[in-house]
Amino acid sequence: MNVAATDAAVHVGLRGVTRIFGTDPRTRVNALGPIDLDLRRGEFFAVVGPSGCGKSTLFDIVAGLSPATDGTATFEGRPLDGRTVPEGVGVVFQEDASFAWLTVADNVAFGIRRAGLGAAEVKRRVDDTLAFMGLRDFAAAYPAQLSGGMRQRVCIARTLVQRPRLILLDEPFGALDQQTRLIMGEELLKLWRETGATVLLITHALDEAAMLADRVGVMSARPGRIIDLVETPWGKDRDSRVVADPRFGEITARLWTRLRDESMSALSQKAG
Amino acid sequence: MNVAATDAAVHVGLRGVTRIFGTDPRTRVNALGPIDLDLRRGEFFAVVGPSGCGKSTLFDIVAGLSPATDGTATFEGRPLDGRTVPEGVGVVFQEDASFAWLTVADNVAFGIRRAGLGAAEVKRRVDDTLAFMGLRDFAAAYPAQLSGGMRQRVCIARTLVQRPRLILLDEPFGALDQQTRLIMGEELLKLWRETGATVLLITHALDEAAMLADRVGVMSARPGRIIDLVETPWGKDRDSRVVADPRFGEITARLWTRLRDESMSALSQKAG
Amino acid sequence: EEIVVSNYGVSASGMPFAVAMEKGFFDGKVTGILSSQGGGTTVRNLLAGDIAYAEVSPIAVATAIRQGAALKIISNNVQTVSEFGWMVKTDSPIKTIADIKGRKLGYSSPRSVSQALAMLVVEKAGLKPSDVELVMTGGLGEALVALDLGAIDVAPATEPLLSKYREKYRVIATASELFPPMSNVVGVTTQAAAGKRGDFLRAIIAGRAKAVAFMKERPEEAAAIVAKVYKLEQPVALQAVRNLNDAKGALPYWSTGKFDLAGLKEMWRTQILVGAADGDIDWSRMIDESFLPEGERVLK
Amino acid sequence: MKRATAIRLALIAAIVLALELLTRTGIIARFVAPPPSEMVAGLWRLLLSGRVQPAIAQTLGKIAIACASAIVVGSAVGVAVQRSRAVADAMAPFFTAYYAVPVYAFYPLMIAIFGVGEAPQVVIGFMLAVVAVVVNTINALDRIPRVLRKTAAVYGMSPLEAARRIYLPHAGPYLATGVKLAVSYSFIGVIGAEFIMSRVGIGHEIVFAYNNFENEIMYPLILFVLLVAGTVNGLFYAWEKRLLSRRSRS
Amino acid sequence: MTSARNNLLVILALIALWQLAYWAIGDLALRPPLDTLRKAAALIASEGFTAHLAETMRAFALALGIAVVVGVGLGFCLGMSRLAGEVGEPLLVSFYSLPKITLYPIVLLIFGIGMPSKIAFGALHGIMPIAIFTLGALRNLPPVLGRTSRALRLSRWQSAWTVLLPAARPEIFTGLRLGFSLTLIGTLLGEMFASQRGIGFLLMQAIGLHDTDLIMALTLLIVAFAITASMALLAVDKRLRHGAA
Ligand SMILES: Nc1ncnc2c1ncn2[C@@H]1O[C@H](COP(=O)(O)OP(=O)(O)OP(=O)(O)O)[C@@H](O)[C@H]1O
Ligand SMILES: Nc1ncnc2c1ncn2[C@@H]1O[C@H](COP(=O)(O)OP(=O)(O)OP(=O)(O)O)[C@@H](O)[C@H]1O
Ligand SMILES: [Mg+2]
Ligand SMILES: [Mg+2]
Repeated sequence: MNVAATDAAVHVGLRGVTRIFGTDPRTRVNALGPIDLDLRRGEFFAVVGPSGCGKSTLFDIVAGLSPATDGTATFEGRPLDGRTVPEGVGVVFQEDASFAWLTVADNVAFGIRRAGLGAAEVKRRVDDTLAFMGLRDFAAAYPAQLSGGMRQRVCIARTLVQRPRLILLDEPFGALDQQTRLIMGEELLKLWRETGATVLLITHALDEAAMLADRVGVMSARPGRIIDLVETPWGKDRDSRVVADPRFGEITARLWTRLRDESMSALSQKAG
Repeated sequence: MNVAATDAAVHVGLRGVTRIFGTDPRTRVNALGPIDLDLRRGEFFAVVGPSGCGKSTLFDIVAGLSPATDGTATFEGRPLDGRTVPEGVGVVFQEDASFAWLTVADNVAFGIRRAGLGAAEVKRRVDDTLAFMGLRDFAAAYPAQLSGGMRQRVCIARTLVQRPRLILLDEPFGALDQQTRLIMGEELLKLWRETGATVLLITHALDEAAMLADRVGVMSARPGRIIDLVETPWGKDRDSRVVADPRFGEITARLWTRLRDESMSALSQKAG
Repeated sequence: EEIVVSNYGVSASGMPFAVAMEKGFFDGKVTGILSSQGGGTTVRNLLAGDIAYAEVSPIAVATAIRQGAALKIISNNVQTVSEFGWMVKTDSPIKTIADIKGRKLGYSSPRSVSQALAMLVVEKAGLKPSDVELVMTGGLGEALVALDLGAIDVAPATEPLLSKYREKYRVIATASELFPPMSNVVGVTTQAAAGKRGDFLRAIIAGRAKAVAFMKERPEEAAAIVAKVYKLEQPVALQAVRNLNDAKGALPYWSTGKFDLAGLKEMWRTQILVGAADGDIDWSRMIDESFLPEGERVLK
Repeated sequence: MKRATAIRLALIAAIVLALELLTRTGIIARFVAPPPSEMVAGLWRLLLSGRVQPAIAQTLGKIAIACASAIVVGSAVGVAVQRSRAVADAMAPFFTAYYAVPVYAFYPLMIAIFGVGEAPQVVIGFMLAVVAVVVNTINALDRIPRVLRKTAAVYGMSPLEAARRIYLPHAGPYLATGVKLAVSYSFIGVIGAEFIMSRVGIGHEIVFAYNNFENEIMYPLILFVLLVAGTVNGLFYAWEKRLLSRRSRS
Repeated sequence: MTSARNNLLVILALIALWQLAYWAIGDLALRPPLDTLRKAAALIASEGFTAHLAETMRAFALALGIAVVVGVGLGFCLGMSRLAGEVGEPLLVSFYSLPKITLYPIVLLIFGIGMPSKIAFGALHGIMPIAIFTLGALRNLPPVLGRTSRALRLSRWQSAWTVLLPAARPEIFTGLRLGFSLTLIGTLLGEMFASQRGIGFLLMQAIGLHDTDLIMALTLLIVAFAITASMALLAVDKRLRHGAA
């Protein structure tokens, strides 16, 4: 089911990746896999799947935040050790992870300042990123003064300013209402176009996945496997107007059908 | 813009309702209205609107949880005083309000036990409600052992067991993923059909509103007013399959168009 | 170099050290006087603090030595309990200790000197222990409050508290009128210091003796010094110094260091009386007179 | 959990062993502290002799009264104060500064108010513990989600009923910190007060032994206090874990 | 602004309560607020008071420094590892239940008489509340902050210093406020065992001579100091919080 790709084009490679939580045979949880998946350099890949299917588990493995129980995961050809996040990977979590004690500008500068960049260079990069994320007027504000969506933008900016080659987002807009989500989605697309980074977006909103991604991976109920890979026909310069395209309805319908059964089975699993 | 209705048919009546927070002229917030709206007895009414437009404020006024600054709000012909929730009104909040220290059965029994019902009657009603909400196997579980969706069902059950004539729901599925939301929506429809209660549902998911409600009220950016009232053509026995109906696309498109402008203006308000 | 004095700045027993310090009688050998809570704490401070000399109650020293502490008693600093007195409210019908029958007599804390003396007062009044109710108050300040409240009828007090409150209450008896000499405070050193620091110890005893003499000769000047160190009004300090100088009895209150074995034994006996001590002890084996002037050595 | 207990016991054993070695080899003089083995033996003998049982009963009784009333009164006051954010904020600095009051300087005042019995010690234990409970109750109630307050309103509950049926049960696990501090402070308060103004009680026995250099009595008694405090804390710790486990996915 | 006014109101209420208590209990063991204030002013102006104050402050400052560093450090050690917390916390809390006076012989043995043991005694009182609050604060931090540290490739030490510490600061500050008061009282207690000057010495003298005026004046000064510090810490915390709820 996985689309083959040449080595150089493969940015993230997963081969037979599984994850089991716990050691006690009675309580252990088969959370993920096996998963075989290649993310191509520069592609926008979205993952959808029922609640609890292992999306965040997969995310953590790709980020290098936790190890696979079996199989191998590589980033730019080098294996991930499951303890360190490699240089070049930027991570945005679902939860608000902005630093409440720092201004927006300091939040954004946090990572690159540590990396030892000169003050002028830090300032230049931070200003650019803030402008790009529409946060310029809030450089001196503290996160508590911002709305939830703006705080999430701060977290994204803090990641982007490091110029990651791989951007990982775990339901970054989960806390926002649908309308705001779509607007944020457009910004994300703009960003992706301008940086040329590879993006892995985990979401539970099917329309979001259909509109933003080049390819959408559909995961099964736990233990999550990729049960469908849907390629979208949009060009690089797409925006939220694709929702008017009749093919958009087709794609979401396909995703929805695939998921309805999986969701049902996930719900009954939870009950079990 | 409001559809007139005869007195007996009017379950909740709002006339010129506004809400202003704060007294200091420099900091006070015009949060709502003026709103003129009648909820008909037995109808399923949904409210959509951009973030921060005053949906929850409206909700609190209808529930009797907070007073209108101006105008009058009535429930079954009697004015709401803004301090007491009248008998016959059931309220479900967006947030998880299950009692973590009680089992599911005790959670559901909480209200009717307080009202002094006999033990046998309490048990019968609780068992019925749990069965109806698909929670029978979890009567002895504590909320923490349930998924977010199931906990929300516990809160709904706790409200339903009191047999309210008016059910108010403020984004009750906000915490759930889209697939699970739709399944929950179907259960809600079933419930509405069986009890004949009036339902007021606040949501930010347009498809949810379009699928579930008889009428959808669209609110403007703050101070929220009803800028559109959309009647749906579905019969009482509808379910999630209506999403396949071409009229469904029309309705959501109309809602989306109305809201996009409002969302934009709400977002810029937040930034200000 | 510092020395430790129990309840310095509070209890009358330490007054000579204030005078000696102020008048330079220690020839600059003592740089500071640490005030320590009495009894066990003073002994512990002496042992753990690398200190050569402490003034403390003989009971604490004897108990410590019995438990294996390497200490030597080198001077007998206070030979009577004259600082004690008993007070009643001014309007009280109690005139003498004979009137305490059926009354409540206060003491500070269990197994303390004040408890022992309270029992002796009852004995002295010719009463049975059951004739008087002994009430514990926790402390001497607390006893005065209890007296005011009527929780007790007779409160014990010590100098300079006694002088301070002489106006407010009426003194019905002082210890010096009632009891034979009892050695209440001694000077001690560690065995290690006794071996090496002889000159220092001799200087302290000599300086203190000089101060005791000075207090007798020049009570006003002494009282001025005491008033400053003890944060007292000058008249109160003077009254306290005078009372203790002039207390009647076989021995003076402040001794120059000379031992009174009978007084030590008497003190031990009172402790047995209140159940704070048991058995006999041999004081002479704990005493080292070699730091006293030749003429003052009475045991050998 | 099991592993933690095992490590904890091992740690205690290691400390005891180290003390045993230090005292046996004389690095710590026997006059200062006897070996732990002798402390345990001493405690055993002391308990067998029956001499200290009344003292123990007295003290534990006083601690129980002080602690229980601190918890009851403290949570009530906490609930009352927390109802107004402004009041709670205004009182915050005073609650913590309260612990700087030199209580022992006010024994005369205690006597003036509570007389010369055993009551002042209970009061001192209570006074130390109650503020910790108040502060913690406020902290715990601050965490109550707004939705639960609204839920109370939906049921038309009076403030009292809401506190009893919703706020306090919800805050239960978070109140545990306050309860733990209340236990600590009632121990400290009651025993500390007994040092100075009691005829009976563990505190009195300890201070008497202290002054008489009876280490073979003093240390066993301190050990006993530690054991009792440890047991009580352990019970509360277990209770807290049970409350929390109900509220988390295992 | 309003918080300052409210604080003032509380102070006025406390003073009123004090005056009422005085009227109820009388002169026995209490002095009225005004007299005490006068006495306190006289005490501050009195000769030698600065020497006493300096002595206590030196010990207190050091004790507080130690209590903060050790308390926060201990809290971090136990708070950053679940296992360490489970092992250590019950031990800490039980040990804390012990009246500190019982530890005097041991402190004396280790630190000797004078300044070092005074400092140790003060620190001993303050460490535990600071550690307990730090531990609790870390335990309640959202896990996403730890994950963010890792995503930013911070070392354990960098994460503790640049992320966890600032994030846990509000609760740590509560611990610090409590620790401040307890360290202060601990230092004074230490001075009461053995000293030749210091506020604790003055207090001991006042108790011994049943000098209620002096007791009240000293207590007023001590408590006023603690309240000021507590307010200052609250204000600093508030400023650092930048309008967060
Ligand atoms: N540390 C863990 N220990 C045990 N089980 C775990 C752990 N982390 C996750 N799981 C389990 O693994 C499964 C997958 O979890 P995961 O968080 O990856 O799901 P998800 O797809 O991200 O769900 P959601 O959409 O709700 O975020 C779940 O059943 C979860 O309970
Ligand atoms: N107690 C209050 N005091 C001051 N302003 C308030 C208060 N409650 C709400 N507001 C303001 O009133 C406006 C409407 O709030 P409300 O919660 O009703 O919005 P909403 O439509 O429910 O938003 P959301 O979709 O985010 O839930 C917001 O701007 C909010 O900041
Ligand atoms: Mg997830
Ligand atoms: Mg809302």
